[in-house]
Amino acid sequence: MVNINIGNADFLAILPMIVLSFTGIYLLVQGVMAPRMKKSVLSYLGIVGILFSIISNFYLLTIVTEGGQAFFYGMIYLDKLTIILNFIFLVTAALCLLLVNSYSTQEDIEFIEFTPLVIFATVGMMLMGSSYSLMSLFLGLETMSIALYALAGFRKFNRRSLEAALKYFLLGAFATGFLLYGIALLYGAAGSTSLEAIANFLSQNSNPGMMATFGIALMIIGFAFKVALVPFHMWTPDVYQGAPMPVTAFMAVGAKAAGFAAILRVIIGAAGAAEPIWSDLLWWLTVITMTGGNLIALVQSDIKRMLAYSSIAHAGYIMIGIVAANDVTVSAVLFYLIVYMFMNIGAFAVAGIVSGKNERFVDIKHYAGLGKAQPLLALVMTVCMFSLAGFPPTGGFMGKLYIFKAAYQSGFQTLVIIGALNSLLSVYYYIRVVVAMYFQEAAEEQESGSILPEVGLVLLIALIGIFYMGIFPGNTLTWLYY
Amino acid sequence: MGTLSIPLHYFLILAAVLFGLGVIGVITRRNAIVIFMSIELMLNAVNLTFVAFSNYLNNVEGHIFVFMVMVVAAAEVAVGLAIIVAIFRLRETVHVDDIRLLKW
Amino acid sequence: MHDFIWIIPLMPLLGAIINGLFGHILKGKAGFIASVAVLISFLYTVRAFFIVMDGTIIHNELFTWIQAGDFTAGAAVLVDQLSIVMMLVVTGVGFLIHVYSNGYMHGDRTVGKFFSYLNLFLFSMLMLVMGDNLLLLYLGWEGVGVCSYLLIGYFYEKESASKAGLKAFLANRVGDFGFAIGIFIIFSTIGTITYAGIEGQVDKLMAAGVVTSAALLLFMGACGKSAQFPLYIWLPDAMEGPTPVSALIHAATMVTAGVYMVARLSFLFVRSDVAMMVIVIIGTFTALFAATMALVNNDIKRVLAYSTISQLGYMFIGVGVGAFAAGVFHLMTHAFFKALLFLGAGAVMHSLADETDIRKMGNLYGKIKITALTFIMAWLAISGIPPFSGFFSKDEILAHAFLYSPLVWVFGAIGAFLTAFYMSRLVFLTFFGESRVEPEVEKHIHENPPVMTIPLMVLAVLSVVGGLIGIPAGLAYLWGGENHFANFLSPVFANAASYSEPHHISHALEYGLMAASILIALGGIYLAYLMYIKKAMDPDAIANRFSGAYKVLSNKYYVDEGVEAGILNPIVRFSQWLWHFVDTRVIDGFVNSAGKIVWLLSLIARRVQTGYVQHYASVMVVGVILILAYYIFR
Amino acid sequence: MEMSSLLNWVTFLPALGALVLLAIPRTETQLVKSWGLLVSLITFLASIPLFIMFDGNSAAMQFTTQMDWIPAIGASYHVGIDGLSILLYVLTTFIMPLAIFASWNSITERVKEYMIAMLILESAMLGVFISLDLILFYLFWEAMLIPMYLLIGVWGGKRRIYAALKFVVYTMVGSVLMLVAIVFLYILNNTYTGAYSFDLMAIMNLKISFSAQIWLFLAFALAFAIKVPMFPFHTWLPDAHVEAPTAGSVILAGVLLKMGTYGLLRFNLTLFPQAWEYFTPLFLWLGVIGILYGAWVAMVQTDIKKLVAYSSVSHLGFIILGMFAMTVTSMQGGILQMVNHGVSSGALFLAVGMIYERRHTREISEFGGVTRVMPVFSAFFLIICLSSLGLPGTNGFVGEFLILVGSYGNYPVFTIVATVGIIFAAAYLLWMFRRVMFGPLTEKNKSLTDLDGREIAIMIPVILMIFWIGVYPSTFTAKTEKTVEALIEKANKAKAEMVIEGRKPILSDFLGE
Repeated sequence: MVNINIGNADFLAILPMIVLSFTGIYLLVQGVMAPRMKKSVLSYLGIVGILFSIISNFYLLTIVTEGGQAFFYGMIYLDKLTIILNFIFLVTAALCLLLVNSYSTQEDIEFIEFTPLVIFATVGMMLMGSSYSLMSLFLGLETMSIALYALAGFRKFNRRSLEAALKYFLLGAFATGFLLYGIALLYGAAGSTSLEAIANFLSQNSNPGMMATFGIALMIIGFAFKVALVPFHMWTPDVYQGAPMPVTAFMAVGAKAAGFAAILRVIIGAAGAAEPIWSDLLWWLTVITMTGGNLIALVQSDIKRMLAYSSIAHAGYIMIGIVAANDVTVSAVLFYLIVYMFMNIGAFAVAGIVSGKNERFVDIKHYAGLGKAQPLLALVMTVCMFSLAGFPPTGGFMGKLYIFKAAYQSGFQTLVIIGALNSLLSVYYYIRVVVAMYFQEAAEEQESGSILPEVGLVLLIALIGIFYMGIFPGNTLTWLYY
Repeated sequence: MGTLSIPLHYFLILAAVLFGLGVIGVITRRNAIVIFMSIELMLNAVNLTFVAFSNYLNNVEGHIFVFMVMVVAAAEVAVGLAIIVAIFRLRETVHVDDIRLLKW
Repeated sequence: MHDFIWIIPLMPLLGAIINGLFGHILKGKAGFIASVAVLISFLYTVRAFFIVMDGTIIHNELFTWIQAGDFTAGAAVLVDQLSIVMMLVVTGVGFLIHVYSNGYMHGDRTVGKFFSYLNLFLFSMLMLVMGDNLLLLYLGWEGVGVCSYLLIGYFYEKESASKAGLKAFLANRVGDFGFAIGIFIIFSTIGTITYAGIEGQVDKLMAAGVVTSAALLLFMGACGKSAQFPLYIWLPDAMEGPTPVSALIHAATMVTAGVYMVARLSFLFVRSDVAMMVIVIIGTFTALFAATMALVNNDIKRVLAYSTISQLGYMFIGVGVGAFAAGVFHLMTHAFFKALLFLGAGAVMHSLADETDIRKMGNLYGKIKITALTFIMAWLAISGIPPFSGFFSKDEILAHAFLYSPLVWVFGAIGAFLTAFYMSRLVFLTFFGESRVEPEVEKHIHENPPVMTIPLMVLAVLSVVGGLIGIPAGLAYLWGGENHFANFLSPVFANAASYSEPHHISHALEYGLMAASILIALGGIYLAYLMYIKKAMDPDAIANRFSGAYKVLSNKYYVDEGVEAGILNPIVRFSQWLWHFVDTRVIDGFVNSAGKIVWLLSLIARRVQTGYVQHYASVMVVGVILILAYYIFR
Repeated sequence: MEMSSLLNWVTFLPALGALVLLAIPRTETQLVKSWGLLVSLITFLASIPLFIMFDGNSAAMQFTTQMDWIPAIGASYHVGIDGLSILLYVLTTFIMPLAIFASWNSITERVKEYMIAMLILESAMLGVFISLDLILFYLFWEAMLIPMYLLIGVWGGKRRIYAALKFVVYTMVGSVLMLVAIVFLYILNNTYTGAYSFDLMAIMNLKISFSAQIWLFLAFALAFAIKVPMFPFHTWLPDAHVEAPTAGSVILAGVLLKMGTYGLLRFNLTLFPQAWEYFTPLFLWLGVIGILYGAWVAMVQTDIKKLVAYSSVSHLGFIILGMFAMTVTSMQGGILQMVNHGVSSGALFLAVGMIYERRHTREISEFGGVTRVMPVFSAFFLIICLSSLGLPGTNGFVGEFLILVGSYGNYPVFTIVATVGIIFAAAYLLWMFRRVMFGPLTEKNKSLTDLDGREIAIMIPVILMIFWIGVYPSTFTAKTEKTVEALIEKANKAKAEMVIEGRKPILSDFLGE
């Protein structure tokens, strides 16, 4: 009998996930068992669970070894990258949950299962972030995706939400098929699904044969879908527009960050040695994504679709960091992801409030005169827009600067120039929102939602995050270096 | 149990063909449920590949992976059909071409 | 030492500032303050004159004005014989004109502003003549240009006056363009722009072969300022300004700045025969050209304006042939009698309710006796009748011109004849013959107040006596047998004289030329007498016979219209084209179209998002196929 | 107070003032306006000791402070002032109070945001002139963009949004490429010296290959050429000026345009001397074309502000000529002309603003005979026009003459063509002056009132500055003398190397060298 020794060190490694899963299950049960309970309490409990998970994540920080260590026989890998990724996912989930209550009061429908689904999706993301084998990666990916399919269609009696869910589901499953086929081929070539084995296999034989190449290519396609690189981005605008606002925010930030976590783990981590195979491909995907995302965003009038295309464009900017693939890549990508989180959460929070009952006011012209009507909201939105556009004092600029610096170092000057020109192009549609808010008068009187304290907290965190990363990027950067 | 008499690439080619059929099914068919069935077909093609490799490599990881895939596929079916049922209840159609509110 | 010298230019400046700031409060007294300021600077000029008389040249530097890299220009004053003569003329005549203006501008609404500009003009003119380097000359140059712009356009309510002012400034600016390039050439070749410095290294200029171009460009500046052909077009229109302005600026001082510059840089001009020849040619041509136009003009001030251009032509002939002293001498005498003529004309206009058309005057001799008498003296002086000053100065120039080339003397003589004729025509039509004045104007023709007539009388004396100090050697057996004026200026032109061989005039030739010029003058007067007094020849008949020539002359050779059509309109049209086509259509077009292209692209790209799940899936599959194909064929 | 800390104080005082403004309630417009004026006045007064204590005969950076800002990437807060920036620094503090005081009555709605934007703009502009770290420079450069954009966009005229957007996009195009160049320099510096640093002083003594210099020079030059604006990139200026409020135009003409020329000197000349030499003929051509083009197009304008805007294109063409002629005299003239243009054009816009406040139109045809009803204004406006067309005795002449006399030595042909420009300068200014101020008084202008105390208080310092520089310019030229000499001597050394490498400047055969 082979004795499998999984000691408590292994469980310690995945402590945050465990805590979160228990919270999720508890909430599910609580929701069903005591229907009389006020629905908003559920999300507060969820947030408490997340806080506990963050505390355990801090604890992990103390015990993490320098180079990182594999647990569960090479299924889970715990290193600083995992912990940082956990932070990103947990903070995103917490911020989205904060938004839920104001959204649910606005739409006056109960959200019992919402919080558990969000929490399970976060568990999936954390699993992806800490995966050391393709199997755990696949499991994490699917847990997240399925939870998100359900979340996307959460407003059962709204045609748009259901259509979004259907499209997301069909295309998601379709893309997972490709990913799986890639994993299978790679497994065939490398002989094992553990990333370490794959890394050794690829580093040994420089020309790994057609099967491995196809494997890597198909996996890239699967990730490209998840991270919404052009031409696999088609689902993003429709799903973001259809899904409820907090879900869109969660998808835009959480799912994308998880996608990049997977890319960091697999492409940079495992397939680092096979760079000549995927470098050119990713180079082209990045260019098309940035240009396509920015180009279409120019003509968007719906704020959610515009933010969808803007997230596609930003995926392109992050990919510049990935394409650079040198020692600075990981910290540059992480820095950008953090700033990306603050920017988008802030933007979506404001969009949520302005959109009013069942998301009527989502056109940019509905933002006219916001500067006068709600100066605070307008200020946050302006800061987010300037940060998304990449103006200096904001984090967005610093994020782009590091990404450009990383790309420069490994000789991708043309990519940086295209990136710079794209961010110039993006200035137009970001500034258009600012123009609407400050320079144009409100067409007709539209009652915009009142700002609940939680949403105020989210706005504040977003604001502080953007400026802190903008003016003192040094400390976050040193913290990221490992 | 001796080595497999059928060479590996036979399986791979079969799996590739199945996968291709699944993809064509997704693109051509109009009914949501049929699309979903062709996606399942693609997943099974992948399972076949896994089993083939696992046997060829003589290690068990492939088989385990197949189990994982099946579990996930089941979960997916549950959620997917729930969505399709919800749409049908609201729109009395699962014809994908009618579900076209979100565009441009 | 001699720090007092700075008082001369600063007093008018002080006067200008006081009148400028408090003009509207001072009202009447502004004229008094201005005149006192000029008087003080005149007295100090006289004091400086005595110092310079006994040979010491005053040079005093207040501070370094501009210093950058190796270019330095000090705010320094050099008062030698040449500048003291000019200063005497400027402050002397300037003072008389200030006194005259008190009367003439009596009752004007913004008299403070007028006297402030007048004083500012005197300050600029004094800086021009007293400066010790080209940059101060340029300062004075543009300063007087601005003051003439302001004073010509003084009656700004009149469209024509403000247009004339602008025309004057732009014509001057064209001249200044040449002047500036001249300074650049000199500076870049020898590194200094002070007169002494240039004189010292003038052979370095010769070596660099730039003397001619520098001289010609500087002369271009002189043409602009002294209204020589082709830049004379602004002077006739400058008559729009008040008459004292015309007298001071467009007769006595500013227009002579060009002659002063050529005289001051005599050592430079002399070294380029080409430049000297050009000066003579332009001087002669302008003298004749302007005289012809003066023949037919009926506006009293415009006739005098053309006569000024013509006399300036003579001065340039003088300096052109190398007789710098003669040129400056004619400049001085011209200042006296031309100022007198203008002031006289002003007095006539003043008493005839600003009537300028001589065809509506006549027989005024009896009514305004003092003005008439002084006017007649000036007329005799300008026509070159001995012993009046005009004879001596013009004859001196013609004598030297004869030596230079007899042809120049011939043209000069014709010019002198025409001058005598049109001046006599002017005098006869204005003061003699039957009165053509409208009855109600005639009723209250009155003699002008003493404040206007006294300056006339003083100028009349000067016009008569002025010539004596420059009597040519031949006649000067009474006063020690040599030309006092020429001797006085000789040290300034020593360098020029030493370079070009001094040509001596035999006494016999001198007397012959003198006799000839007297005859010409008398002939001119007699011809005018026949036409306008005795009516032996009817001027209108002649005009009809030569109607073509008459029309051309009366329209001033259509030069103004030519310039308008030939130069100004094409530039304006070209700029219009530049603005509308290049700026808006090309550059902005390019920018906006770039924006539109991007917009169109994104509209197309947007269409890809059809909303059908099938399309999304198929796009993905196309992506997959492309990638796999890429890997297969890589 | 030690000088370098004073420099920091003066730079960030306006920004602090803006923060304090946040506390003042929006309704207290009078308090807001006077606070803004007070802050800008204090900043100006505090900048005067900087000017006085600045040691004219040393070319080194003075009052420098160097602190770590982002150690991770080697960006440091490194500021200092030398001959190039001292004059422009004090010019900025001099113009701001005038601009704020000029917009006393014309700005009525959102006064608080207006004042905050103005004060932040001042801090950003001051920062640009003193920053010696590439990233810090870029930060201030972009930070200056936002308030200016708001000034034009919110308080501007009818087509303000188009003009503001055009202004931002034009500048962004340039500055984005500059960012790329900065990062490239950063990498280059790292490869040579191993240290990660954006410090200008470190990058200055870097040996950059000729081909790299070419591209970097072009990237920087594009950003600055748009700002100057040089000939082909100037079309944003007239729109921005016409639509901007009076104070916006004053600052835009007074200071923002100088950042282009200052940048060319601070970065293009010091960092890439060989590329500078290589591109000199091209820039001389563009400069001279700018002079004539600006003058001619200005002549036919019907809108006074557009006329003055195009005149700025012409004036800055002179400055470009002065800079690229590479003699101490012409460079000194160029720098002084930057200050002169700041004063003269700033004053022109103030004057135009005053008559615009009264008649709410800028069409020249609408005016006529205004001197009759506004004599005091007419006097001031005349002096400003004369200073702008370079009348000796005023500031314009000193700068222009030095440029021309300095550049004649090296490039006679260009100088002669440029000197033609002074004729047209007189033409378009005095032609406009005649049509507006002289001529018969039209009916509509009868009711115009002359300048009040406030407006006269604005005009007097400007007139004093015009005559001070005109009569005694050495107070200013003495400050820049040594820096310019050091700059040119360093450039000539680089030129010598270039000759050895046998490289001829672009278009040099057109030059008839």
